[in-house]
Amino acid sequence: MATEHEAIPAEDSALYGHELRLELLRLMLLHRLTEERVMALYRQGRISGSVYTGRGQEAVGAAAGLALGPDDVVAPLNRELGCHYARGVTPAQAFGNFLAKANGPTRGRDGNMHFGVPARGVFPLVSMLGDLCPLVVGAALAFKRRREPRVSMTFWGDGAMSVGDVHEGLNLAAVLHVPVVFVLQSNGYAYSTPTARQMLNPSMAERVTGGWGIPAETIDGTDAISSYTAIRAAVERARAGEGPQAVECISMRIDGHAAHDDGKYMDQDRRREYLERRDPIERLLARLRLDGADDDDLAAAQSSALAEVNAGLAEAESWPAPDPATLADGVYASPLG
Amino acid sequence: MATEHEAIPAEDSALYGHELRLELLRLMLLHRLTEERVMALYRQGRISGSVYTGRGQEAVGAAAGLALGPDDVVAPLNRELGCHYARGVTPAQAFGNFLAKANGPTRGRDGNMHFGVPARGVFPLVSMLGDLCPLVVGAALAFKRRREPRVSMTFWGDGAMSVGDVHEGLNLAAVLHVPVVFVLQSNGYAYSTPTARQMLNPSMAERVTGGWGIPAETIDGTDAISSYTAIRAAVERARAGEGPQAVECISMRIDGHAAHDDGKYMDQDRRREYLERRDPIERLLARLRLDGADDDDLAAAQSSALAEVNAGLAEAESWPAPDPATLADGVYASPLG
Amino acid sequence: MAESTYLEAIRAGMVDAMRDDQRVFLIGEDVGHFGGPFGVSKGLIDEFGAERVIDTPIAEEGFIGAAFGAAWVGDRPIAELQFADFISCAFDSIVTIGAKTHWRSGIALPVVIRAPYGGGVRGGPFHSSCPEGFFAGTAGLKVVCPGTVEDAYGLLRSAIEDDDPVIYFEHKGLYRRLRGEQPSPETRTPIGRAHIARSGSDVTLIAYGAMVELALRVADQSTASCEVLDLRTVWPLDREAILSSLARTSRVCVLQEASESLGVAGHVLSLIAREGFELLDAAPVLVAAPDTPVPFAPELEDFYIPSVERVEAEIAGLLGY
Amino acid sequence: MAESTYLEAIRAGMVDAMRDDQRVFLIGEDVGHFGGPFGVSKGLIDEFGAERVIDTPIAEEGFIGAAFGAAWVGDRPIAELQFADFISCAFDSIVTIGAKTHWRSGIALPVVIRAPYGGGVRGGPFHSSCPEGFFAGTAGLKVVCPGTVEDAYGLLRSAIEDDDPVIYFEHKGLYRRLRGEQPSPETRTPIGRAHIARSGSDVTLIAYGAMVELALRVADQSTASCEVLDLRTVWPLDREAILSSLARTSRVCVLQEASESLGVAGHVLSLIAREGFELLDAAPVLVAAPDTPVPFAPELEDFYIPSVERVEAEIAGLLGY
Ligand SMILES: Cc1ncc(C[n+]2csc(CCOP(=O)(O)OP(=O)(O)O)c2C)c(N)n1
Ligand SMILES: Cc1ncc(C[n+]2csc(CCOP(=O)(O)OP(=O)(O)O)c2C)c(N)n1
Ligand SMILES: [Mg+2]
Ligand SMILES: [Mg+2]
Repeated sequence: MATEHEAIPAEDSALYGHELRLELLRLMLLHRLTEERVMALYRQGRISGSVYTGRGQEAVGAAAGLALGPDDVVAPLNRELGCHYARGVTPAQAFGNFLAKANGPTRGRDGNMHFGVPARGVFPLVSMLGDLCPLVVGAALAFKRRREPRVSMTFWGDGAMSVGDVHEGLNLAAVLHVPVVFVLQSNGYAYSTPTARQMLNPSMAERVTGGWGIPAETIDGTDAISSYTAIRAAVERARAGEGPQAVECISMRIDGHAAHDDGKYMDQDRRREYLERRDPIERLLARLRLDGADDDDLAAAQSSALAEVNAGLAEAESWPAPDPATLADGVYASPLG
Repeated sequence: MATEHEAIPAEDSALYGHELRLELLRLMLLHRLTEERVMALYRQGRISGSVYTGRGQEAVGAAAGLALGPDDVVAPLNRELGCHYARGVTPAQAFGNFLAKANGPTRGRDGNMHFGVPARGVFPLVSMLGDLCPLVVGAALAFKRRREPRVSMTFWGDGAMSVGDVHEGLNLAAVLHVPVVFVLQSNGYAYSTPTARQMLNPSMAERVTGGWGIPAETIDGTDAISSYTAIRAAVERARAGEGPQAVECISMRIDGHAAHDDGKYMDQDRRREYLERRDPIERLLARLRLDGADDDDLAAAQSSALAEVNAGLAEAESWPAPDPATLADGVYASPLG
Repeated sequence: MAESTYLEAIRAGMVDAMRDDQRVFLIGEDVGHFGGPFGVSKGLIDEFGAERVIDTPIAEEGFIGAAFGAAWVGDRPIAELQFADFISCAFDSIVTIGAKTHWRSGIALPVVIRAPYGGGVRGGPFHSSCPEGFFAGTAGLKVVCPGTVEDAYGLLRSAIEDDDPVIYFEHKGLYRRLRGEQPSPETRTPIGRAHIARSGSDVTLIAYGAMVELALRVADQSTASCEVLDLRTVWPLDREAILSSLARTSRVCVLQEASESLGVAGHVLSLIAREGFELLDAAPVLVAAPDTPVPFAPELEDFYIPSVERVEAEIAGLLGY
Repeated sequence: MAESTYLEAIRAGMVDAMRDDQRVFLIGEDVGHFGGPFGVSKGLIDEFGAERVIDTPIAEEGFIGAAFGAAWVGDRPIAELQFADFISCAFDSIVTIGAKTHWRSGIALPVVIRAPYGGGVRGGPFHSSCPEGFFAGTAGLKVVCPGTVEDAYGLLRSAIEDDDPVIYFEHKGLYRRLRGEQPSPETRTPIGRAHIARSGSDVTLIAYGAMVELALRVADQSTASCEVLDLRTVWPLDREAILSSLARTSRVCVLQEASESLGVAGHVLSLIAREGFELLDAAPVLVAAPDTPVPFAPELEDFYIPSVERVEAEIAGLLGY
């Protein structure tokens, strides 16, 4: 079954050493395994609210996170857990948010992927799609005016592309010529709405270039290595003063929109194609095998990722629930007398 | 002096009979003469608030208004008084709004160009730039779903192009494929901000096509006849079911942003060029003369426009001021209990 | 007589209105074959087709602005938000075009904005809020919050027939929990009129939305004779109904799910302070959520949302007066 | 000692803050060489350059969102709106990111949003409004409305130094009309603290913004001893100051330029109803604009905006009690 997956092209892979490829693998595995755990906990009724997964898109978040430098900042959305991990966010922190624990990144105040870790330069997702676009443009503006060689990044999907804030942010970025990178997740659907019903020309890269004058490349979002190559290059162009950059990553949302959604409205042939032949983890594993990686090493990578996830879950489960008496703490950063 | 103005190309003009050309002339004259009166009244302190003129852009509003059919609807901005006039709005109604009279279209509740005349299918301008774009898209959606052969239209400038609502409206129009026409007024400035500081690629037509997939033509906005040809064609394409259309009209805002603004930040050479060689009224007059129009006829057109404006002002001045006792009338269309 | 949930009553209200009036259509995100995030519009597209059940791209300001445009030319659109929280994205169009157009120019804009709101569903800060207070107080808008199955239907039908923009806040927590007799197609709940859900003589409990259920539960259990006034329309307020209930009980407790300083309690208490002062034997009290966003953790949200115990304690205070 | 207008005090507040702290910059539309529609930022670009006085395209939600982003990475931006009315276009970013981020994640967002507001300038419905009420009540935001030259400077300096988002409503009508001693660079007005602008014993006039001037005029002319309480910060309210003034006078008239059901009077009266009930000898009264948009015609606007006469009539009623 795994073997059926199309291996990542050899020439791309050859650009990098084994370490980077293993790191991409590790991040994707952490992402996949965390979400599998989260779904199981959700079905057991131990996680409230809803659960959104990035299944089938793990390559993008991992590659984007690794493409950033230590002082860069990012505002991920909810299909990019691997980006959090690349920044040094821990599985315990992720589980702590899903489980609404007092020691989690939002102290139980927000749930699922709605969290950030300030110390890691990660801004917490807000649900209102589009809002994070002007936000990261502003961070990039600050870097530019302070002459700091730093870059900001955010992500959005084919659905969020329609929101007015995205237009305002893209145009500000272009006119102010700031070091920001936009990673566009073209995964076929916005909730139940296919990309073709979200925009007339489904190429977000063409739209971003034609509408706002921002250079944009389209790449295969199931290929962790070419995703890394393209996003890394965009980050470095931005850092070098070439202004805003965009990378459109084509993939498919394998699961429904969220845990409650079976996605039966989806194109099931395309879904099967991505599930059985274009799984980003399997595609990288296939490449590593063809490049002669030792099966034991690959097995070890998977079991250590699993161990890391299990340890994180165990730690998060040991944390207390938040104390209602603390609910109003921190409404203000400068409390009033 | 008038003779220095570049006549409108003969071939464009030859497409139409004398009546249409005279009607364009009449509308532009009414627009120009009304605003000259309004500025004078403002300087005398008889008009409150502020005054925005369309000087140098008269061709666009007149052409766009004439391009619409009787059942079409339009939401003009504040450089398009000629569009109101083309729809049958009277000078008395315009003056009645500037002078805040009880019989004016907003009964003194709003001022300057902030008025509409429902009976003429004209929606009242709201200041929040961008808001009118989704609005006219919705009107077009209604026409489409009711299978009525009607078109809606609005205008916006190089500044309003940056507002999120414009993005949402353009994308909705494209995806829903509705009969709407967007007339883009590229007049060089947004308040004090030149177009080049408002967007990276100053061609709004290229942006609208590249970003949203909406066909867009760029024309000379000081040429009333080619403006009419292009906008009329766009209206008929929309009516024929070809979806949203855009026409970008290049001109220059001759006056400052508003009465209080001397526009000294403007490119004075370009301003002089437009003032002395590209005045839309003078350009049409020059063409009419070259086509052998009788000077007496042209003089008559001007004096009758002046008479119409003076009569409108006199009528509006005869109207009473609004009665404060009526202030709360009409807050609700269905008043409570 | 057939039974109906609150959610089914909303769906029936849309279906009956769309059958009665060709000008009525539904517009929003995923409202078509998917039926919206809560399935409220499930099946509508099968009966009415894609021209009257219109899926849009993600653009709240855009499709609500478009709804106003369709209303301008004679339609009566229903615009559905996926969650009321996202009404912040359409705020400008609602207060600028929706609220001011008729007063400025006499153009009526009969648009109903359906906004699924409220907590108790573990939605966290962005999927649980009660934003009605952002609009209550704005001249030209009407805001309704049905708290019963009958009003879910009756207020929706009245809102669709009303010539003004009406924001219809439907409570997510009541969708399937609240059951009642299936409203008849003639059912209309007058906009602007509160309703005495329970009459009593010791204290008036003023509530709306999900708090009506809570107030009735308190009234059932209480040794005091509680009058429950269901506001139904939270803007503009039914001044007479509020003051005449106070005249009867001379004690009042205002219940609100929204945080203390949002919602409509401020308007109600401001009215009571100015016009009900002499009617009262005790200072009016308020039971509302604290002034924070809606928390996600069950331990926090259960503390956050007003409870029977908190209302009972306030009533005890009022009567011990 | 040198004199300053209200407008000059705002400009001086920006200049001094930008001199003292490199993290402070100004962003908005036409704020650079043009100096903004009212010239408030005139000259700043000459001293601080285009990297600290940043012109943007027309995108309120965009540049305010960008200001929050700059604050996230350590800057302290001042975002200028051309007219407060356009804050409706940035509503989502303010209540979603501005208000909730610190509570959710501990990231402070020190942004000051300068919003020129208020009527009497013949601006009509879209250039005269008082939108402070849309934000008063939202946890995580702070809202200030200076009513004096000293507070124009002192509240701006304090707002810039505050770690929370502060919406600073500067009154267009006071820009050049209000003159006073030029505030010293040390001047700070504490956020969250009201100020007794005039002490008195018969009645408390609670006011903010341009209504402070009106209240003082009434106090000067009145035969009654009027205490004028200038709220200065309209959200969160200074509870103690309001209640202790009521304890002294036991009569209160709330003044508000905003229409009756917007603004902050509802919050003040709600507080008074719940916590000041026993302090009062008479029902509190409100003088505010009617619940309509701001009209353009001078005849209408002069009737619309609260007047000395209306306040005097209410005071007479209160004392005739
Ligand atoms: C402003 C706004 N409107 C609606 C929603 C509800 N919503 C959440 S995710 C989603 C679909 C987003 O699609 P896309 O941007 O393609 O991201 P994907 O889910 O495919 O990763 C919608 C409609 C929202 N969160 N914000
Ligand atoms: C949302 C919004 N922001 C700011 C303004 C203030 N404003 C009024 S007109 C204008 C410039 C508009 O430029 P453009 O769209 O090019 O139109 P033009 O004045 O050139 O006709 C600005 C900034 C506004 N009316 N609305
Ligand atoms: Mg998608
Ligand atoms: Mg312009």
